[in-house]
Amino acid sequence: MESTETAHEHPGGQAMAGDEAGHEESHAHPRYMLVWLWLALLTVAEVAIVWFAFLPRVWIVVMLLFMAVWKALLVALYFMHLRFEPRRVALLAASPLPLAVLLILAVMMEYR
Amino acid sequence: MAGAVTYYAGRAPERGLAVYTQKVGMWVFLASEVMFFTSLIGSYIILRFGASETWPLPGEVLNIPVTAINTFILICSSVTMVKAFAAAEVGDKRGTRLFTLATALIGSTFLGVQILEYRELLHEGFGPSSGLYGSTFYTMTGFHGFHVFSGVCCLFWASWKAFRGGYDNRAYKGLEVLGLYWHFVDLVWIILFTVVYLI
Amino acid sequence: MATIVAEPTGRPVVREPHELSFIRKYIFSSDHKVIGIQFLFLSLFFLLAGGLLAMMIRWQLAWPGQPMPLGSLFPETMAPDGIMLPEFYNSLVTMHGTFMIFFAVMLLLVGVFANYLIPLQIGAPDMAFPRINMASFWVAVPAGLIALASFLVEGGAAGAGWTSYAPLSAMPEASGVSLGQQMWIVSLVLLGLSSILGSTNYITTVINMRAPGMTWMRLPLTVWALFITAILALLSMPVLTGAMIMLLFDQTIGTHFFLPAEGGQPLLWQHLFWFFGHPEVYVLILPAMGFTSEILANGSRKPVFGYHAMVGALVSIAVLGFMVWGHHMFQSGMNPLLATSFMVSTMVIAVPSAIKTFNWMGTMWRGNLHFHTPMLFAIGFVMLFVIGGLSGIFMASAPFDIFIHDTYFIVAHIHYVLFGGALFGIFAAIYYWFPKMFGRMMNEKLGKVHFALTFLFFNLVFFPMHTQGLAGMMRRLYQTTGYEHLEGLQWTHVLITISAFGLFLSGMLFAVNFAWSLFRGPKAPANPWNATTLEWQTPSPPMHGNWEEVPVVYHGPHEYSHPDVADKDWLAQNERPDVVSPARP
Amino acid sequence: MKWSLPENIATYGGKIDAIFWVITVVTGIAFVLVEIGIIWFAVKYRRREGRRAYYTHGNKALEVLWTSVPALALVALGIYSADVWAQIKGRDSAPAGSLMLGVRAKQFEWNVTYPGADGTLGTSDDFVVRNQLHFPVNRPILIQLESEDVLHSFFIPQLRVKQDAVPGMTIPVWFEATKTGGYQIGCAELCGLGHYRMRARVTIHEPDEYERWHAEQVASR
Repeated sequence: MESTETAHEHPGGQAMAGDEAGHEESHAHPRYMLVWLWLALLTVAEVAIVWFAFLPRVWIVVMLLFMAVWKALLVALYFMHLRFEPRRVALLAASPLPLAVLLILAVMMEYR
Repeated sequence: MAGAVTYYAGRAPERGLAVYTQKVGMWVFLASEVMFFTSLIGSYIILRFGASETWPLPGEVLNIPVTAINTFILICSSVTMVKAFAAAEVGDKRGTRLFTLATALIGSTFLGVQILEYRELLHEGFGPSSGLYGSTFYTMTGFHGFHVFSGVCCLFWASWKAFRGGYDNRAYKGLEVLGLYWHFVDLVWIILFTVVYLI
Repeated sequence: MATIVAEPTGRPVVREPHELSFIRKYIFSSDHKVIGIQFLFLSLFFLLAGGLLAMMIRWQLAWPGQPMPLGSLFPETMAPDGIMLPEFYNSLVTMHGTFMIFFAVMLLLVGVFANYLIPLQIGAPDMAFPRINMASFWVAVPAGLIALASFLVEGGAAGAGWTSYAPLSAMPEASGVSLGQQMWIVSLVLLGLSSILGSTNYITTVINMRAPGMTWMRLPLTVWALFITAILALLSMPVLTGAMIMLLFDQTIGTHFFLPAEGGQPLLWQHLFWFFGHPEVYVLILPAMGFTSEILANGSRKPVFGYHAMVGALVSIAVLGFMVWGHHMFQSGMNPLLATSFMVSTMVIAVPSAIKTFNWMGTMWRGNLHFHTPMLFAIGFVMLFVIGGLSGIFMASAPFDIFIHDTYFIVAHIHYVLFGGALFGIFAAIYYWFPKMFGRMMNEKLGKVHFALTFLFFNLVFFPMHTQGLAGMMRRLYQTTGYEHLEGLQWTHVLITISAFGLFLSGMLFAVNFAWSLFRGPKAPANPWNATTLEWQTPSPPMHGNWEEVPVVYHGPHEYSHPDVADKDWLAQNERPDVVSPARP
Repeated sequence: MKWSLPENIATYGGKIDAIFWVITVVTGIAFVLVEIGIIWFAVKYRRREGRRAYYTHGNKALEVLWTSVPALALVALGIYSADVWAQIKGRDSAPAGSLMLGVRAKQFEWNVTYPGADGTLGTSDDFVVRNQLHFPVNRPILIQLESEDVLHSFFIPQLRVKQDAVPGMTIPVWFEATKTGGYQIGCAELCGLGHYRMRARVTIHEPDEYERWHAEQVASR
């Protein structure tokens, strides 16, 4: 990802004064327009793959899932600033995902 | 441990996460939202997995180009949202006003397109009782739409606050927290669009 | 030995500048203590209501077809001539479970004590989001009212069991209940919302609002338990909400999620329900475990045995609790391979409960036991929870579960865990924290009588149900006569019912004690139990904002009989190290 | 008096009952130890003036011990149970040559489908008998369990068999009786207002007697 180089060091994780005001997590902003461009391109690519359907269906599904995760990560990491937050916030954000996967996979076993 | 007491004293409250409380709260709430959408999207995936032979192919029922444009619209609203926050953070009140209102309006556009899409589909006879496809489609997109609607309401309220100069480089947390919610809704839509419309 | 890192000074608490109006102070209050007490009255009301429904169920089971006392008060649609109809019986069973699980025990444990105790025990002036906290109460109230009102609508209240298995719950033509079932769903969706709002608050508060020095490993076990509980509720409740919405749509707008005629999957409901339901089981027991740990330490005048293991057990229950839901579905037609993996994970989750039990015994070992009423209930909790935990192993074994699934053995098990466990923990907690909440002591003598009678009648009611289950008695039967393999067992129903009336009456003793003490109890000192945690270091009841000055924490949570302290057998968490008189030179 | 499990007439019933007794002994020991321990501690360490509790935060060795012992016991029990489970309810656990019958539950009756004269289920000469399940002793029976409306649960206590009937699914249930006689099917899953009276007769015949009954039924239709 080209936009990563704009990600500056984030001071979070230390010096939490507990002060209500002030810049607790001031960081230079990533290039939002670049992220936006990527999201738009990926959306176009997704639709194109489905529209022309020149690949076997399994491949299409795999690629679509890959791109969906990619887009979701872009939003989470840059728009939701997870890249610039302390690691523990990202952990908190990701904590329900294993449960979600477990639930879906387990119930899918009913059809096996 | 026994016998030894280590003494500690400090002034600030202990903080488990080095971010402000409202943001922690929003992330915690979003964790529960993930599970809510898991139950809806998961049911869709499971039911579809069990009835894969009879499931309609992408584009057969739903209109992909219109929704692709709508997806793009929602992505744009995320960008304006994040711009609004960035403007507030540097104290650019004009930018904050502009981008907050823009986000609210673009979000409303998304909702409008979705309502038109529903009307079209219902007109074609594809309703919530049209098999499992209809059941899952309307429940998932409906509840996503409900979340967008709630977000739009908050955004209009935030715009009103921004126009009254409520956000600046010392008071931007509300905008950031609202932004987190808004991006989450966008993120869910990205997944939904792929899973429901394209696959 | 001890070093002071910095000058211990607390922060002054920001106070409301003016007096609040009555409405803002007692009705739409955002003070966590008031909200906790509001939840207390709401949930005790539902405890009483659920108990009354249980009495009616018991009457029918002991004397099927006999008119109930005061039965003539019921309308024709419920009990013509005072004789209960089967559909009314199903509603009673369903609503008894719903009231008790969702509105009594869950609200008592989480609504009352998480609200009341978390800020006080971690040294915070209030919750992280006081107004969201208020909203969480005022969403729970209509939820309760809707559930109550569903008895009055046409078709009666929901009758598909508290688990509301689809498709019975989704097909009004099969259950005979239409609006009642929908009201049940709406009520629980609202309650789920309340619970999610509350959990968000509790988790955030514990993470970010702890007083200076209140590190994770100095948190009282009650707070740990409530914190883990909140995580469980936060991640499981929304799944129920999603499932409920699908069920509601199946009934109202013609979707087919759980209706097999159009390809829907009834087992999907069970999976979603129990994905919520099993964490919910732990939501209903973990806080009681926390109370018990703390009260046992206080009564034994000893630190909790194996604090770290206790915390570890709580955390591992939280993780494993999400991986075992399928053990409720062994006989449901679930894929047998899936059942095998759920069986093994279920066996593993029994281990943390065993750890806790042994650590409770370790806490009592070589203590100096004070048998105040909370302590009695805490000991009762351990004794009965052990039975509930061990009987769980029978049904965790899928092959034996073939026989006892959906029998009275399960009914016995759930009541040993939820009444013998959770409710004993709740009684312990109410007797223990009542002085803090209302500034008055509860009557000790009456409390001890309440304990003795409850313990006796509880066992008389629920222990024989194990035997009934082993004889093969199915649950949720309107009457158990007519089955050859159950002949000669009717007298056990009579015994249970008479004991159940006794249990209800001993509950009334509690109600009398509660009401009397509220107005006439002797004034409580700030720290009547010589306890160590922070809430006892502020007046009873605490003022708005909880503290004159935010406390600074120096010690672990349960420092009783510390050898460095000579003149008393407890060391408050916020006692300044330089004022503690050392016993050793 | 009925203080324990009802009479067992199933070939695999012994395995189920054995699990019951194993668990009863294991949990019984734990139960007695814990309850006696609590009462003993309560008496022995009751409050006395001038005595001080022993200040300790725990004992690592002891805690490891009482974590690992239950863990080992429970995992062993899990593996033991998994084996029996696979024999009784595994996907293809039904013995070859089982007699196939169909049971279709609906509010509030059990409809049993028998093969007609050709002896195979699923052909046009099958016949249905309401609330009457007949089968021969000492022969594995494989039931195709279905439901018409809501969940029901097929429960014959003496045969140690219980299986939910789920609409939209056909679930195989097998068992083999070791004794003739008359028993009952009960419904173990709440299925509506008639749940309590959803019973059916079970008659287990000698093989030749079953053939006779079957022939009579075929002839009368």
